[in-house]
Amino acid sequence: MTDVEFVIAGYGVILGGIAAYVALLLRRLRIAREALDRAAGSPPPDAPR
Amino acid sequence: MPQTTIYVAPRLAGTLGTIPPAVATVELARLFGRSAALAGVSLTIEIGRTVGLVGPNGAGKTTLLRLCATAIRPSYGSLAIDGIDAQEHPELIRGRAVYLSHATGHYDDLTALENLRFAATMFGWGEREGDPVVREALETVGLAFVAGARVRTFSAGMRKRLALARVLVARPSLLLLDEPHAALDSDGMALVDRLIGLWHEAGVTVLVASHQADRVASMADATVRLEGGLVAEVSGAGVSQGPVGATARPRVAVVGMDR
Amino acid sequence: MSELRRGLAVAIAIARKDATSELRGRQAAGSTLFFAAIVLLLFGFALGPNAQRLAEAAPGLLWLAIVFGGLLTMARLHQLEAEDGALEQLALYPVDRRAIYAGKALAGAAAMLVLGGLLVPVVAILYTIPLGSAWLPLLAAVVLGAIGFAAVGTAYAGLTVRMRAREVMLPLLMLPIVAPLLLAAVKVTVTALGGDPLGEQGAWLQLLAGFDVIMLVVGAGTYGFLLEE
Amino acid sequence: MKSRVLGFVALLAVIAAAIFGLFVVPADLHQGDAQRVMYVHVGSAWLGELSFGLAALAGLGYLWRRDLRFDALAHSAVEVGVLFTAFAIWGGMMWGRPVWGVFWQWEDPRLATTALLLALGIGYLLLRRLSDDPTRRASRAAVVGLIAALDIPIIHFSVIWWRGLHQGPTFIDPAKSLKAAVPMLFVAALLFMLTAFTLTWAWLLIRRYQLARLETRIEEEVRLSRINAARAAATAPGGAVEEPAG
Repeated sequence: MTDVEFVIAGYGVILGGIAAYVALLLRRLRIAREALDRAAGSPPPDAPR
Repeated sequence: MPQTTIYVAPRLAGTLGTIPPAVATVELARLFGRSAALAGVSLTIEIGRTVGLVGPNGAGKTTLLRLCATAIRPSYGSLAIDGIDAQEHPELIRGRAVYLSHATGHYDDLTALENLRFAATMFGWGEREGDPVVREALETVGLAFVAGARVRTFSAGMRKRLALARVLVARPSLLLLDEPHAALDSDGMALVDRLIGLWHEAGVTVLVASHQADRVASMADATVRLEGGLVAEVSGAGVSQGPVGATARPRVAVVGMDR
Repeated sequence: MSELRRGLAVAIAIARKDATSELRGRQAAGSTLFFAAIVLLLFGFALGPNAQRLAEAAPGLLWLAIVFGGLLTMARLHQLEAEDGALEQLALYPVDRRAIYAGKALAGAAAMLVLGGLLVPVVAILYTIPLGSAWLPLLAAVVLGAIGFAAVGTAYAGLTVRMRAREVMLPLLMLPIVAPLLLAAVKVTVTALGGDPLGEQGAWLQLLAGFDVIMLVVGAGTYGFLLEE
Repeated sequence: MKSRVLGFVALLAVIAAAIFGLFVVPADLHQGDAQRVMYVHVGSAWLGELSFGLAALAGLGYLWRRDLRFDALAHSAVEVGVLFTAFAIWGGMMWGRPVWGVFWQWEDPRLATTALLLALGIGYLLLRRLSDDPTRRASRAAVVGLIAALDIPIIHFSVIWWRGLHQGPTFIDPAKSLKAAVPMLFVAALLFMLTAFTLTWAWLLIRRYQLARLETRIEEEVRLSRINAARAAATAPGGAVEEPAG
């Protein structure tokens, strides 16, 4: 692999990783907010884990 | 009958010189994982009372005892022993509230005498002053003849007797006995009854969880029946039950929510 | 002053209790020593038979065997408490949590000292290492290493003894923490056996001592939280 | 929302810094283009260590005040810290391989420290997953986080001495050492990426903290519903469960 390919791999994984984590975080935040509304709203005895 | 001395923790004067209740709980609850072992108990037990704690398995008897002993921390609600808040100063309650658990907590490779001497040191007895106390306790529970034997060789009944001896070496103001009669022969059960009587005379508050409802009722000033982690019924003198709200309040630590 | 004396009495009582149980426990201490010795034997097969290479690797292998044997030792000393609810009883006694930590750490350090001390001759024999004049720094390394390992081991064994998957959690949590201890101990051993051209042995001993002090202080300070249920 | 602005600024900063580092700054005279990876590598390593320091302080806060918000901050800091530490290791390899021919450079004290940091972080996160009671989980995590953070300087010293003290060949042989064409631009690129990464890190931390708080709240609601369900199920006539206070 040439130097440039390593640089691309370096930046790609790190910046890509941050982007993936951001996406994961925002998704988890959305799910958590919905779950909280459900849990806080009318808490069925076995609210989702 | 071997001579038995009962040692008691010094009395704590409450505010304005009044004597604080031995046990005071407000909507006390405890969860294990996501199951509510105790859902909300509001009880006040006066000092010196002997109280029977009855109810089916899983009613929360052991959980209530372990909470009072500060073995576990409350999940919700509040608990005070001799006026000391269990969340703020559990270390002040340790030693005053002594817990006799199903698991007798001995070290198998140590002899009965060594186990008890260790307990005496832990309860604050010095080397010299502790020795007679230990020997007398072993005598009382009828284990003097196996003092030098390793606990590994003991039967369940003998282990329970050694645990009773450990309680005799402590200086409690509150005793929390979890089915003290279990695993004991008839003499052992008689021993337990005699000791409870002695503790009662000495002014120690005794909370006994037991399935021997009739046996406990005959000795106790009051009986508390637990069901599904709640107080189902309170009868007798010296114990009163407080209100329990329909919904528990989230803890302060969690409330400061920023959506 | 009496508060300190009482804490000392408690710590000594706990250490003595553990020592008695260890000595009488037929299986415990001996089996760990044999385990570590067998590990050293396997290292020999893995790196041997070139004697020169084994001699070079000996310090590293010694301390790896001590670390792995140490993990078993720390787990065992707290397993002693876990049976029959002894740990809960220990936590209920009206004693200062730092005294309990001190007692358990003392017992742990003693057990590690015995393990390390006995493994040195095993290594000397297996990998034909002339101990000769090197015994003083070696002793210092084993003593400081034992204390440091027990200081961390007592806290983490206390933390993991009631946890699920504790067999994997104790090594997983401990090994990264004791990496500098392993590194320093090996360096002291290398310089003790093979000469110290750069005079770096003193620095490594100081690092070990520093590690011990820090871990003992933070261990004692936090052990109470680890006993909580 | 303040953090939305931060997020936007961070995004722009990272893109700009990347372009600057990749295309604007001239290649290193010795290491060539491979050196460009250094900008993201150094940024990640610094944020990894910063996170663990923050987590230890938050852990101390929990042990002192027993407030689960400290625990949520500690948890968030470690998770984000592990992410950046992993990036730092990846960056170290992507830089090391072209320049020194090896993915893992035992001589490089920073790489060894970062690897141990990653192990400590993963241990912390696993510990949390294996505990179920919130308060006990918080106490255990706080202690582990504290011990880990105290160990980092020791690790740092020991690894540096371990390599530095014996005068073996240093891993940077002169021909391969950094020699920036335009030192000014090199420093600018480094600081630019550092700032961009720090902004990103801050945004990630805030979001992760909010998520942790939401999850704590959900856990609390579920726990409360269990207790309320038990209270509602109290069929015993004598049960002193009052009607809802309203």
